[in-house]
Amino acid sequence: MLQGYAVVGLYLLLSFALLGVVLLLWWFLRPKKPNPLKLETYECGVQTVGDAWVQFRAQYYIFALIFVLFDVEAVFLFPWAVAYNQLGLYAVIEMALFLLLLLGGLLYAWRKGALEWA
Amino acid sequence: MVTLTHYLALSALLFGIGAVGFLIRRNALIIFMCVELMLNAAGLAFVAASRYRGLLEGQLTVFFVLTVAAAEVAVGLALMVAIFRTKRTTNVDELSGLRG
Amino acid sequence: MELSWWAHLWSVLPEIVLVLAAALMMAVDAWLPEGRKRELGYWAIGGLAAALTVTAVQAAQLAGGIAVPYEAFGGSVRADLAAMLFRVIFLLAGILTVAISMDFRPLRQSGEYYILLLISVLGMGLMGAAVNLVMLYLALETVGIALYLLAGYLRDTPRSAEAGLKYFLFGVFSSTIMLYGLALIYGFTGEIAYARIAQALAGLPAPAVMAALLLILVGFGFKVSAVPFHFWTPDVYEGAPTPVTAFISVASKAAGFAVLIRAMIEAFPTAQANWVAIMAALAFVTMTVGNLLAIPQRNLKRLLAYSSIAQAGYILIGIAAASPLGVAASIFYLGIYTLMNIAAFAVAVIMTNVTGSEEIRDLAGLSRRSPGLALAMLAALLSLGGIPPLVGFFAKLLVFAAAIESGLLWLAIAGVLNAMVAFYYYIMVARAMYVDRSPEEEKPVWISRPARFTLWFTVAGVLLLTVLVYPLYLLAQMAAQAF
Amino acid sequence: MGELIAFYLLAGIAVATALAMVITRNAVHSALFLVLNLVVVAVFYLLLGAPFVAMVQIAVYAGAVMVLFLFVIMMLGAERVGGTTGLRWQVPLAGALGAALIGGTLFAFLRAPAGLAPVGSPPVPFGDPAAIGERLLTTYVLPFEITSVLLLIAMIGAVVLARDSGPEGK
Repeated sequence: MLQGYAVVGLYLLLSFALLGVVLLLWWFLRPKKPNPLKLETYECGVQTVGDAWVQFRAQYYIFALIFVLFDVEAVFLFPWAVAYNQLGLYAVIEMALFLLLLLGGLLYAWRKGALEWA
Repeated sequence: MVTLTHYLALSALLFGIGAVGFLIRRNALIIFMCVELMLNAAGLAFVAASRYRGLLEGQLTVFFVLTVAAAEVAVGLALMVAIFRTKRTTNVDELSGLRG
Repeated sequence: MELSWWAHLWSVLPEIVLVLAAALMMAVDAWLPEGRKRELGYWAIGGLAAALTVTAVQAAQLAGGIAVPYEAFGGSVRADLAAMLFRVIFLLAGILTVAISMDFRPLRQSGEYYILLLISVLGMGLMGAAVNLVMLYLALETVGIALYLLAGYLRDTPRSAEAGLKYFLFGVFSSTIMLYGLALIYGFTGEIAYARIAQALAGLPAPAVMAALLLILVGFGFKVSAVPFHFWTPDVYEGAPTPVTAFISVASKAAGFAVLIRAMIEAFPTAQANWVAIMAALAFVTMTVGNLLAIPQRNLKRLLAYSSIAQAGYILIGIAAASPLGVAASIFYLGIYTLMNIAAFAVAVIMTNVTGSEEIRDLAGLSRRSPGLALAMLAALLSLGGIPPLVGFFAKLLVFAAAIESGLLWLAIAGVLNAMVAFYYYIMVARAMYVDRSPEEEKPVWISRPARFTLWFTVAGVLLLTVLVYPLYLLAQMAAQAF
Repeated sequence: MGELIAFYLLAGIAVATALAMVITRNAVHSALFLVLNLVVVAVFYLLLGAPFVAMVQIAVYAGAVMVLFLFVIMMLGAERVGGTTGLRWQVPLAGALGAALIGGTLFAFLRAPAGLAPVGSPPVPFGDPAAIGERLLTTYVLPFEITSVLLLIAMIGAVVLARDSGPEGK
C-alpha cells in the first residue's frame, strides 16, 4: 500500500525540485537592474495609499466561520456515503438528523440577520 | 524498524513544544495556535496507537477531535474578534481589566 | 447483549428532550417579535422542566429496581442512578439560572443565550453518563464551548469578553492536556471503554499509568477549579454575566465531579493508591488556598468565586476517601451546594440590578431594605459555612466522616479548621447586611417574579432538606452503589 | 530501513516547524509553519495506514481551520502583536513544565515496554472510509449526533459574538 504513496511523494519532490531549477535558471539568466519605478506595487495608475494591511469588517468573519463548520459537515458525508450500502435506512435517518440540526442552525442565523452582506 | 515508541516520543516532543509555547507567547492568536499544535500531537499519538494495535477506535477518536478542534477555533476566534472590537489588541498582557 | 432501539434512546431521553426543546426555541426565537423575547426564558424553563420530569421518572425507576442499569450506544453512555441524579442537579441548576437571567438587565431579550444554556446542560448530562474516552471528550468539549460562549456573551462589555477569552484559552489548554492523557491511556491499553481500561491497566508499570493519570487530572481539575488549576476562576467569575457565573460555579463544577468520580472509580481502580494521595493533596490545597484568598475580597462575585474553590476542596475530600461513604458524601454535598450557591448568586444578581455594582459594601443595610432578601442570603451563607442545624452542616459532617473512616484523619481536621476560617468571611458578608447602615435603606429592592421563584425554591430547598437529610443521604448512597 | 529514514526525516521537519511556529515573531509566519506541521502529521497518518484521517486533517485542519486563522490575523492586523512574555516568572515555569512533560512522558515510555511492541500488520480493510463510516454510524452514533449539536452551538454562539451590533446590541 505504501508503494502507492511513494509515487506521490516522489512526484512531490520532483515538482519542488523542478520549481527550484526554474528559479535558479532565471536567477542566472535575467538582467538585474532595479529602479524605483519597478519596485512600485503598480507600475501605472493611481498612487497606492497606506500599506496592504487594510482591515475589513468583522462581519465577514461569520462567512469564513460558517464555511469551516460546513466543511467539517461535508467531511462527515464521505464515510457516510461509502458505508451507506451496508447500513441502509438507519444511516439515512442518522445523517438526516445530523444535517437537519445544522441546517436549522443556518436558517436560524439567516433569519436573525447574521448573513447580511452589507 | 519504526516502533510505537518512536511515534509516541515524537508526539510527546510536539506536545511539549506546544505547551511551552502556550506559556511564553503573548499574542492570543499564537497561544491558540500552540493549543492546536498540542491537539495535533495528541492526534498523532492516537493514530499511531491505533495502527500498532490494529484497532480502528484511535482513528475515529482523531476524527472527532478534529471536528471539535474546528468548533473550538470558530468559537475562540469569535471571542478574539469580539475583544478586538473593544480593546484593539490581542496581547494578553494588555487585557488587564481583570486582575489575577 | 443486543439492545432494542428504545433502550438506546431511553439512556439519553433527557438529552433528546433538550435537543427538541432547543430546536423549538430556535424556531420560536426566529419568529418572535422583538419586544417579546423575554418570553423565551419561559420556553427554556419549560424545556428544562420537561427534561427534569423525564429524568425524575427514570431515576425513580432505577432507584425502585423497575429498570436496571445498562450501557447503551456501543458502550458510550451508561444509564444508572448516579447519571440520573447528576442530571437532576444540572437541570435544576439550569432552571434556576434561567430564572435569574430573565430580568438580569444586560442579558434580556436574547434567545441564543437560552439555547446555549440548554445545550450546555445537555452536554453535562452526557458527561455524567459517559463511560468511554470518546464520549467523555466530546461531552466535555460540548459543555466547554457552550460555557466559553456564555462567559463572553456580553461582548460589548470588555470584562465579559475578556472573561470569555481567558476561560476559553485555559479551558482549551487543560482539555488538550487531558486529551493527551487519554491518548496515552489508549496507547498503553488499546481500549477506550472505562471498564476494559481498568482491566488492561492492571498489568502496566505504575509510572506509565501515573503519567497518564496526572495529565487527565489537569483537565478534571480545571473543570472543578481545584487548586492549582483554579487561577482562571476569580477572573472568569467576576467578568462573566452574573447568572452565567452562578451556572458555571454550580453546574459545570458538578459535571466535573461527575466525570472525575466515574473515571477514577471505573477506569482507575488499580491505581487507587495513587489517586487517593493526589486527591487528598488536592483537597487540602484547594480548600486552604480558596479560603485564605477569600478573606481579603471586597467584590461579592470574587468572594463567591474563592468560596466555591474552597467548597470544591471539601467535595474532593469525599473522593479522596475512595469509599462508598465518601462517594455518597460527595454526591450529597454537590446536591446541597447547588441550592446554596445559586441562592447566594441570585442575591448577587438582584443587587447588581439595583445598585449596578458587585461590591460587598453595597449590601449594607439590606436587612432593612429588603428583609426577605437578606434572610435568604443569610440562610445560603450559613449553610455554605456549615453552621448546624442547616443542611450544609450535614454535608460537611458526611465528607469528614468519610475521611476519618478511610484513615485520613489529618484531612478531616484540616477540613474543620478550614470551615472555621470560611465562617469568618461568610459572617463578614452577613455583617454588611445586618449591622452596616447605608443611606439607600429607604429605597426598595425590586425582585422580578422569576428571581423570586429562584430564591424561594433554593431557600425552601435548603430548609426542607435540613429536615429530610436522611432520605437524601440514602438516595446519594444508592447512587454511589451504581459505580 | 527506508521506513526509519523516512520517519526521522519527517520527524525532523515536524519538530523544526513546531519550533519555528513557537519562536517566530510574526503571527502570519507562525500560522504558515503550523500548516506545514499539520501537513507533515498528515503524511504520518498516511504512513500509519489512516488515509481517511489524513484526508480530513488536510481538508479540515490545514485547509479550513488555518485559513480561518490567517483570515482573523489579517483582519485584526495582529501579525506583530506581543512577542514572548513580559512576565518573567512564566519563562522558567514554561521551561520546567516543558521539561517535565517531555521527560515524564519519555520516562514513562522507556519504563513501560511491556505491551507496547507493534502487533503484526493491521487487518486488511483498515482505515478506509467505509470501515470508518460503518463504525461511525453504528457504535459511535451518539458521538456522531453530539458532534452535530457541537457544531450547531459553535455556529450560533460565534455568530452572536462576531456579528455587528444586531437589533439586540447597543
